[in-house]
Amino acid sequence: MTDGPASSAPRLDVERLRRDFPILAQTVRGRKLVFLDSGASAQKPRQVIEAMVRCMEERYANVHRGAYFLSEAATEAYEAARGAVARFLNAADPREVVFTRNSTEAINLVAHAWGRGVMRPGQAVLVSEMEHHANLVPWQMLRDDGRGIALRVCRVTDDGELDLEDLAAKLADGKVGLVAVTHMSNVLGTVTPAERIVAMAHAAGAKVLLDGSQAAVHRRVDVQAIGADFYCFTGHKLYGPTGIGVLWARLEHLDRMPPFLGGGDMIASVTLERSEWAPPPAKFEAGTPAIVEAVGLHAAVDYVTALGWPAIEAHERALVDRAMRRLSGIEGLRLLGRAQDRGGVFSFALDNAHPHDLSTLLDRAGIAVRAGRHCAEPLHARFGLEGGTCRASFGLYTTEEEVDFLAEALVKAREFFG
Amino acid sequence: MTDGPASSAPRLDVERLRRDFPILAQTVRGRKLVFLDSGASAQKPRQVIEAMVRCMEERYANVHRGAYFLSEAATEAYEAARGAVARFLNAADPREVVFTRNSTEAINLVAHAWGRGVMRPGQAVLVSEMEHHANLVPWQMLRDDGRGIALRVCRVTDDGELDLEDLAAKLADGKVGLVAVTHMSNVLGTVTPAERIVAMAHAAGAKVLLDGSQAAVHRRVDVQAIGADFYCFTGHKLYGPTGIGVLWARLEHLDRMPPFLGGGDMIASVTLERSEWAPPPAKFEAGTPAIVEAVGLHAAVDYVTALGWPAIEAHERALVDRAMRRLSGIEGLRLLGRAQDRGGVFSFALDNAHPHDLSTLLDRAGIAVRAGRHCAEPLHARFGLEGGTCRASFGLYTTEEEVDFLAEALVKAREFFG
Amino acid sequence: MFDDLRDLYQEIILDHGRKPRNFRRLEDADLSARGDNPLCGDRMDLWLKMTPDGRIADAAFQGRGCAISMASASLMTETVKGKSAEQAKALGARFRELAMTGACPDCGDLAEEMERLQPLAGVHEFPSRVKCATLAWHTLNAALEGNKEASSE
Amino acid sequence: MFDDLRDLYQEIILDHGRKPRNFRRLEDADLSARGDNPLCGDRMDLWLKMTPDGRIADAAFQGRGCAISMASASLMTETVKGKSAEQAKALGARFRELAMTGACPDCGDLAEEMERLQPLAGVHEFPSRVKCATLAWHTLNAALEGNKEASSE
Ligand SMILES: Cc1ncc(COP(=O)(O)O)c(C=O)c1O
Ligand SMILES: Cc1ncc(COP(=O)(O)O)c(C=O)c1O
Repeated sequence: MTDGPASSAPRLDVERLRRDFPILAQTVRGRKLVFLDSGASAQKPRQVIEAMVRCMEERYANVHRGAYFLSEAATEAYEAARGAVARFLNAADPREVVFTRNSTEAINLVAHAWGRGVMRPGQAVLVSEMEHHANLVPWQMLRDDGRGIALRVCRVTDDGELDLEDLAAKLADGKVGLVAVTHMSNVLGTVTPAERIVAMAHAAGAKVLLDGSQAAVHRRVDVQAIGADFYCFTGHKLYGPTGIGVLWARLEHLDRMPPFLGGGDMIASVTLERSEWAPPPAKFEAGTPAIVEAVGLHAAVDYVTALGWPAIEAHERALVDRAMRRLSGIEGLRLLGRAQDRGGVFSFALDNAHPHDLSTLLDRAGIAVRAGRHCAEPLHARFGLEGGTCRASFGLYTTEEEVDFLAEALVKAREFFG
Repeated sequence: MTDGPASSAPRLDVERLRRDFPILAQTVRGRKLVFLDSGASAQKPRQVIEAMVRCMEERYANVHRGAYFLSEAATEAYEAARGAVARFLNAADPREVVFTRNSTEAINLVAHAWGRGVMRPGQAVLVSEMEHHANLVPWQMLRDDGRGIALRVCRVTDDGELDLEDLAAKLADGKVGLVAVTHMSNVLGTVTPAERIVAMAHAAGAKVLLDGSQAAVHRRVDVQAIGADFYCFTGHKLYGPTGIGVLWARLEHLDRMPPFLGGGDMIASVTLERSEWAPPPAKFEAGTPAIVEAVGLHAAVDYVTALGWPAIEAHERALVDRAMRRLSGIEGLRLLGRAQDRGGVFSFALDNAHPHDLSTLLDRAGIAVRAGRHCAEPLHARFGLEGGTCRASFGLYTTEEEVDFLAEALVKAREFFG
Repeated sequence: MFDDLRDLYQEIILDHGRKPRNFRRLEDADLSARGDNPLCGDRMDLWLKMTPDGRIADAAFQGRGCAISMASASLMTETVKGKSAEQAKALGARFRELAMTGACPDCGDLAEEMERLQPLAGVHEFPSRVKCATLAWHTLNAALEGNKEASSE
Repeated sequence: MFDDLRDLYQEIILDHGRKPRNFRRLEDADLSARGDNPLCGDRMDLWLKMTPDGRIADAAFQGRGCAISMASASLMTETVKGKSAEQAKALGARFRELAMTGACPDCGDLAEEMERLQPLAGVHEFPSRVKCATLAWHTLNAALEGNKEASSE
């Protein structure tokens, strides 16, 4: 042990781990690639790619269905992935982990099976102004489905934090059945106070779904400590494959929910007249699942876990501090969101350049940022930025030099547009 | 040109193409692997694996969202996959191709968006006794949803063919809004007369969904020639990745259908009050799609197309003839289904062995077959085989020697159980 | 070709599989349960007749399934007769260990009973078949605890 | 750092982007349409005033978008004035080709007009930006055909 927190904190060896990501070594239009769009989707380390290849080259067959060697091996690998995700979220039981295509499908699953199957007319769903469309549109569709379920929207403060007074006010009449809010904004970087939200919601008789699509990448998540009812994240943002996401829910909730999709593997018995559902999680996994992708997600979870959350979080804090300092100093640049607790996602607008023009410019410098409204139109409207913003988002492999390079490029871009 | 159809028919070089499938080279419990479960899920050629690896190592980013190089490249690859699938099915327009997780999700999508969104109370869905649960359970759920939509079931003949008289009778009152039947049975191998079904259904005012999960692997499919309204298949059975499937539907139908899942990428605009949907296919692809898997599916489609349907179909005919001859001769073996038009899927039961015991035995000989009811419980009940069957199903890489080996093993297995 | 499978399919298993003992309905049963293995389609009904002091006086079953599940149910009904509910449950726990690992180091106190169940130990090499062997015991537990349904899922 | 982008962002583009011409509402318009690029959030309203013999007497627009889309709309309104509906549509078809390929081999008959639109040719190197340049022309087509909505999706 050394003697101070600063020196004892584990550090990420970023230069070394970058070698795990083959894609980062390339040049783009003659410039070194500076990939700052991990918030949209992260790159994949070779450990993930290799796990998928091994699965397809050595141990592949359909799962849950065959009593022969390959199928048993594939089933074991698939269920081991479920176990790994359960540990990753500190779930009480692997049966609480349902594999979906992505976060979007996980939330739609809850909107159907809980929203239409368990909630009652007169109840409301409470979302916030900073939701990704994935956590807004399914609830609008539920509201418009003629079942008498209302939709409420919690305000966001000018600093880009959840307005907890407004939350309390909107919970007060006890009609909210479900609070569905993001655990980290994909635009503002804001990390929301999950434990407090859960405590407030539970006190008002509401369940809580947390959209962890961003949070699970940047923070250690403990669903039991948070006390959530539903939690979801998406594989491709966690350095894992596309085509796989996770819904975690308390077993008692999954038991109460009717199934969402019908088909093979989700039934206990089928006659032409009726079907009996299998117990969770099978009940919610109709058809052949994303087997190879589950194996890849397992490798991704292992990869992140092996690096260790203290090191990952320290690295991210350093990047966030650097970005705050460098970006705040740029004339004519408006930064969206100044939350106390924030992760490595920064959205901004230049006073003399449209975000699309800016991102084209940055692309020429090899810098990949995203331009638009980042699937959060209402939030952009809230801040009067209907035209959108540019967003830089960081990953494990992001370096402080890249942050500096972005800042320099922004200064030059402003000159360019004069 | 040579002078006769026999000699001019292209042949598959099976020994050579087997080298494309790394997994087939292994031994299982000390025996050479004889993989006869392609009907559950097929193995992947290295061309598919390599396409996925290249995507993740060289050209990966989220699609449709970034105006930078990698995202443009990924979007191009994703949309090129859509184009390849459209050509594979001879669709009129790539916008008719919707990517789903698998066939199961494709059918559920239709059950929600067409069944709940377009069909009217008093109408019926007509399935058959030989449906996979994927094409039965979603319709049962629709029937039980309180919308006044009935479910009818077309009989199967003792030979395992669709009973077309019964089909006509059940269409006669004009109340059937949708006929949803398999294009090839995953138990009986029966290929159903798609064009005739479509003609009969259309004459009776019904639309037609064909479940092509098996058919698309064994036959060239031309959705325009068939005249279908909806067609689906699943990537993992077509030598492609898990986590991706396809719904094809006529554009005019997709235009009429409300969306199924809500989220990012499927909307034209979102305010807190309401959302406007994007045009198809985006309307039906909420959230980050299975990008890498779409690229892999593209490679799979190319692989099959390069081998050529005439050669693939000739190979399959040879295997089917061989299997019919060899399996029919085994004492005490009951073969399910004797359809005129059939593909390489054989389900059978031994008189002195339960299918699970039999499959365990065969596994010891290195033979992978599936035991159970193959997600077709009603069909097994129809044939009085509630205990299930064993199923051997063939792929591109299946050899006549493997068929012979299976037949010999079955003879010995019957002796074993005495 | 299948010689090495004689470990799993010992003659006694095949025999109990073909001619299961206690394969009948107990009309005056005190306890009963239905067991299901949705994956295989195995299904069984189990009936128990209890003595006044809480021992299993008679056990019988009916159902369909593979040789392993039928033999396991057959052997179970033979083995649990005369046992108290506690003893039968303890035996079931040990048997599940045997079926999963092939061994049961702590089985000293139930050595004799475990000896009779030993022919099923070979199933541990076949992960997807373990449930066939344990279904009967899950169903027994359910019956003893007053549940009507058991599943080996 | 960005010198090679002067091809795309020529001074004339930046100028029209910053100070779009004909950026106003036409109160007495004969035709109008709204154009949307849902991906970018670009949106514009286009108004046309026609002469009795079917030529475009005046064209004006309002909206929001990037420099490319504003400049393209601005240049378009300047270029189509005095054109018949057919001519304007033909021009639009050529422009879309220019924006997608960077060249327009068949543009001989419209050489003069295409010359004015040439500054936008650089967009063809940026696949995701082509739609920004063509949105105005899609909207023009919609207006001329009596549709109220256009989308560059
Ligand atoms: C005829 C048929 N339909 C549907 C399915 C379901 O396919 P998936 O599990 O990929 O959704 C299958 C295969 O399992 C099948 O054989
Ligand atoms: C906060 C948040 N929620 C939901 C999503 C949707 O994730 P996916 O597209 O993988 O379903 C995203 C990312 O796009 C996100 O950032």
